[in-house]
Amino acid sequence: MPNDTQKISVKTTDFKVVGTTPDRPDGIDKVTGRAKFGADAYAPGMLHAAIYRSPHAHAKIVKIDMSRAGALKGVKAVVTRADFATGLAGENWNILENIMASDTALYDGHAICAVAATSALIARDAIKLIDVEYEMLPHVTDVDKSMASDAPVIRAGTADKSVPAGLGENVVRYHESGHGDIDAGFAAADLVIEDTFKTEATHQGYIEPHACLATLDTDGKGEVWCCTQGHFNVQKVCAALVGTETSQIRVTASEIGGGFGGKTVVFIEPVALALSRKANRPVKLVMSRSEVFRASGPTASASMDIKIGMMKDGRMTAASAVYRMQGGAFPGAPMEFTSMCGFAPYNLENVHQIGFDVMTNRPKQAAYRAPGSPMAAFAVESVVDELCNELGLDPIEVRLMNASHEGTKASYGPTFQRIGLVQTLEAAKAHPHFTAPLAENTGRGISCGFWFNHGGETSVTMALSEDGTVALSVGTPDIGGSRASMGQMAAEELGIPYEDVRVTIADTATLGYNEISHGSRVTYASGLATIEAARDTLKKLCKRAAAKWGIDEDAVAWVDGCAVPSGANAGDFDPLPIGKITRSMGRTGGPIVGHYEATPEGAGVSFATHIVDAQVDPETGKTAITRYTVVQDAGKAIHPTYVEGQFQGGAAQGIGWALNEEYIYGTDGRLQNTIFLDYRIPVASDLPMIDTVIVEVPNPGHPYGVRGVGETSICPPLAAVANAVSGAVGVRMTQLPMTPPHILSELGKKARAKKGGANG
Amino acid sequence: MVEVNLWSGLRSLADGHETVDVDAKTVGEVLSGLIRAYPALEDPIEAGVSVAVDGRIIASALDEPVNPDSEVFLMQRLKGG
Amino acid sequence: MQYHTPDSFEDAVAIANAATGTTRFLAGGTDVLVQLRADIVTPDDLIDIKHIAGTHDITHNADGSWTIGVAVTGAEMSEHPTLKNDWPGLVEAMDLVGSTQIQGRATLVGNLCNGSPAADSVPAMIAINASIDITNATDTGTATRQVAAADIHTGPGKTSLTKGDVISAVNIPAVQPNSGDAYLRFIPRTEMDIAVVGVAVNLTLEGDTITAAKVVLGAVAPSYVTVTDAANALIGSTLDEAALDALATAASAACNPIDDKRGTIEFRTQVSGVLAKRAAVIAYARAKGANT
Amino acid sequence: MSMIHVNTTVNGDEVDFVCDPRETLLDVLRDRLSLTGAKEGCGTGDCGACSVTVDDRLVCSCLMLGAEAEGKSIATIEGMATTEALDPLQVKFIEYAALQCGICTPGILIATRALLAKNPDPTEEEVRYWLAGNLCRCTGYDKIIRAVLDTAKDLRADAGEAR
Repeated sequence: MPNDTQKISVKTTDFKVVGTTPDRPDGIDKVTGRAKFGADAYAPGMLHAAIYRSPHAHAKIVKIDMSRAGALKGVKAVVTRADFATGLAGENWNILENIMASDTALYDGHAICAVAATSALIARDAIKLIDVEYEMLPHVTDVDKSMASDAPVIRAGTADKSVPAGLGENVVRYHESGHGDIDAGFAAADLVIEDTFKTEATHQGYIEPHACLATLDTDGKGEVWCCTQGHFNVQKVCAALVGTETSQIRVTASEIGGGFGGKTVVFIEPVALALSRKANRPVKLVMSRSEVFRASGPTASASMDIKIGMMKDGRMTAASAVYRMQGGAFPGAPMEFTSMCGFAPYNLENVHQIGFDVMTNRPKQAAYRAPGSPMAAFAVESVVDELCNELGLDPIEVRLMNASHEGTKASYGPTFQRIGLVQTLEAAKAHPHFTAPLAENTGRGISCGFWFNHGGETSVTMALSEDGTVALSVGTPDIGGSRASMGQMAAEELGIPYEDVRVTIADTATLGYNEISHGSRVTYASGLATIEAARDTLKKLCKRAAAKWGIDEDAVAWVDGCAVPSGANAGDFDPLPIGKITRSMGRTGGPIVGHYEATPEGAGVSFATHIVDAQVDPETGKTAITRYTVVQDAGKAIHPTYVEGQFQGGAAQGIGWALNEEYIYGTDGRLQNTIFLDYRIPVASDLPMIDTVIVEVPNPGHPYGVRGVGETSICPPLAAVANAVSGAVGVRMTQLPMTPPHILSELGKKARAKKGGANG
Repeated sequence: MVEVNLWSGLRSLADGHETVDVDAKTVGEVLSGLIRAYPALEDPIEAGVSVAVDGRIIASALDEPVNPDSEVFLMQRLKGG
Repeated sequence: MQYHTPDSFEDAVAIANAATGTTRFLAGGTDVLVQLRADIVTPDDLIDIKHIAGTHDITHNADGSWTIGVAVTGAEMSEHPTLKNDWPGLVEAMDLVGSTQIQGRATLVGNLCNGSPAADSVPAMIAINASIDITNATDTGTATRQVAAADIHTGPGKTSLTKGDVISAVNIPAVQPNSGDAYLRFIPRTEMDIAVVGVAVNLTLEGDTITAAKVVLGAVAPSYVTVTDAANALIGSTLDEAALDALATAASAACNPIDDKRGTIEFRTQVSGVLAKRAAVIAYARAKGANT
Repeated sequence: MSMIHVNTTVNGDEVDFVCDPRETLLDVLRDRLSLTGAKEGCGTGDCGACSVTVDDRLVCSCLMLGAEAEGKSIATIEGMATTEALDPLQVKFIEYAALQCGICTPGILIATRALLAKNPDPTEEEVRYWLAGNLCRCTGYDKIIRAVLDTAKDLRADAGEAR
């Protein structure tokens, strides 16, 4: 199969369905309230669960007394860590430790025990009756402080072999990459700028809290309904954590109310299963919003040193970076991706980057849309902007001069295949936004961004109905309209109307393994799998036609939804439409089902260039985003409207990250902003319309040239907004978020420095 | 022989080498050759790696061909959002 | 939790006085329900006052004053055809509380009694000398006393209300000729935040000269601050640059804020001066008859 | 804990239920009446996913007690489409891709319908401020705002023709 895949020629023109914008198959369900999300499920006899969470940042659990809670009328089961599997190792141990503490509470919100009761109110009341005795331990939540030699140790001995000697116990993984001679490169530069940047942790902020409904019988068979980006992963993890066989747990993915990486992780499903096993009843478990903020997986926070050398004409001579990434109380901060992405847009002869994965007393970080990349882009693109300012150069021309292209040795090692960075820069340059006049107190920021694209295990089944319509089963939860794009690709291949394809997100008992919907992989990998399954189906259809006509199957081709004789000696037969073949399939060999199971190879990478105007009130430090343009390479846009939606959504999230979103920890190590009132994601009145330009430079690894688009859109905005704000206020902003108090404080420093300078 | 570039975290498992030469005609032979040369590499390779062959990211196809002059990088498997 | 729906203030007072545990009154519920859902406060007795006659009414009295029922929502205040002509600052302050949905439920009295020093409508009420009717039991039945809006809030989470006190109306004075009020707040987003700084200004003019002024700050101290120096900076002026600067200086000097997740001491102090100037400009224009 | 018996009207139908006094209207709609179209995104009135109208007034159903529904008329997303057709807003939201995950969509549709009932010709700014209490994390709001403005335009044109 991989060799077949490699041979696939990329089709970029003459599409009939691909590139159009049909209504999504789940549209009516979602506008009528009928769509069933995680918390919308019900089962007869269902109990409601609640989780008791640590109020402390770091504390030894001396004693858990659940006797009062267990005695409350209506409480049917209680669980602690003792009710889960033992003997786990590696990441499964990390996951279990994160969702149910063993002997130490590692962060504010860390789960310690849980109850199931006949109503949600009783479950909540029971939580208030749980008595836990703690022995307080010193805590640390800041990445730089956690790296210090005197920092409280989160878990000694966690570091892997990659970590050089002499670093603190909380540094648990290390990355280093690059090529060339950076010292020589910096020495050759006309100007070298070096600066330090910080970003706070943010949250994916999906509107739907984690929710599940689970049943685990005494014979080890279980059912889980949950909102997840990857139900096959939930199946695997749940089975391990509750101690049963993977195939005995059937997981159905509900509609998912946003994920952005945050629902690639398992938090509550094993807890509901363990409670169900004890109560012998179905258990529903829904996180509250404050639980989501305290105890799901926010991003890493970052502390970064960037150094770039440039010639007067704008040519970069060398670049180096150190990324210190805080990932909570477990290993996993995405520092290797931060390191790999930062300088990826640039064709550098001399480049070097180091990443540290640092543990603190915070929740275990999770992926958030291009995990690790936006922070790197913020730091790197800020220095590029500053170099352009200092040297009086145009920010797009400088980026064009240094842009990575096909054949460039990437900053992280391999050589780029065909990529579209230059095209996004050219499109940005040509966009009217780039040359529009600027209002008072307004700055314009430019930034590039880079993210990978992922293949991953993928299974797709395509079953034909007797009337020639198609039931397409895919195993990647639809997180943004992917049912539509799958339907389009199926219809394109089969030559049938889009409406004739019904796309279902199949459960774990129905399809082979599917990796999580992450890494911008769905349209790429499930799309490729859908195309391959359709081609498998066509082969079978052609075979039936060949049998009917009594000719060789190689002499049958598929054109516009019909089998036709192909070649000079095939004979003369009328085209046989799909419906005619399927009508008689029971008598001509049985059901016709196409399928594909493999790991697609050849995922492309994707670049974007964003332009933003930000107006800052000089008296209050408040920023308004007044204009925004996203230019991104989609390879091939299957459903252009949904591609635009991904661009706009990523930009909006990046604006929030840049301006107002942050995890705020008190000196007690507790999270202070656990509701949407104080975790400030952009509201409708905060944003302008977001213009989009879809660039299409085909990915050679996909039959239609698709590149994943979901994640790259969040990479440039942090830097683009920071560059715009820095331009507006005349101060380089090196810390995110750029809240009004932060901006006003920088303006005050600038004014005092100016005054001091004038006096001196 | 094919020159395989290791990511930094693997180097301590391969006597500090940044690159390792293995006798291989496919991606599968690259991986098995690495493990033969440095058994400590087995764990991270089993845990999942991607192999970039001339810039093309290969996540699982062990029969993907590799030439003596191919540029080969071992990369950590992607975790996206 | 017992849920009560009295149909008179007398009954509400009786229930409140008979209650032995935690008691809360329910009008819009936009704070009470948040605290209930988060298990911060679960009242033993919850007294819904919306069934009491008159609590939904906005009444323009013969003397020009206004009586606002305790269940009147922000949306009803904004939609009232003439209230905002008299007191635009008050109406816009209430309108800043929360979203459209919150406006459909939230009330002036709830905003006041929640005990936050950052409520938007409270500086506006204090600036226009609003008063509150409080009904409670006496030896001879129930009686209602009038208390200045300024005297209700005493500190974070604290009010001067005592057991059995039921707020039964909000009294808004008649607007004086050539007067204008305004309220501005600072939030990091455009909507949906709690004030980091709030400033209400109420002015009366003779010709171009300010003859009376009141400046009230919110969210910059443990309680609301009526800044006499700021008012004095305005009185006698025509709102020239010097007066505005003196106003800003006085407003900033009156701040006694804290550093918290919403803002810093430095920021609150500086921005209260900025907003005081901006609010004064709007109030002045309104006093001059501008329809802003 | 004594339960409360409540008579009310939901989407034009008379219904009754019993609830704990602590249950919110949202709890009642979802758990007692099986109307799960309104969602709990926050429980604090900050996200708007639970938006319904009560006596034609837009509210967050998470910030109202079930017991308060006595004698009221409640409208939820489940009642938005008529027996014959989707509401024009629903049609336009699908056409414009004004939803990605769809969790905020019921609340935004209910809120938008309330806006257009009050103001058939809103400006972009008015739409944005009206919907500021309805968080959407997927779309960046662009396509939502466009769908609302375009629906309003269509409805005004229809009203003009009707006259």
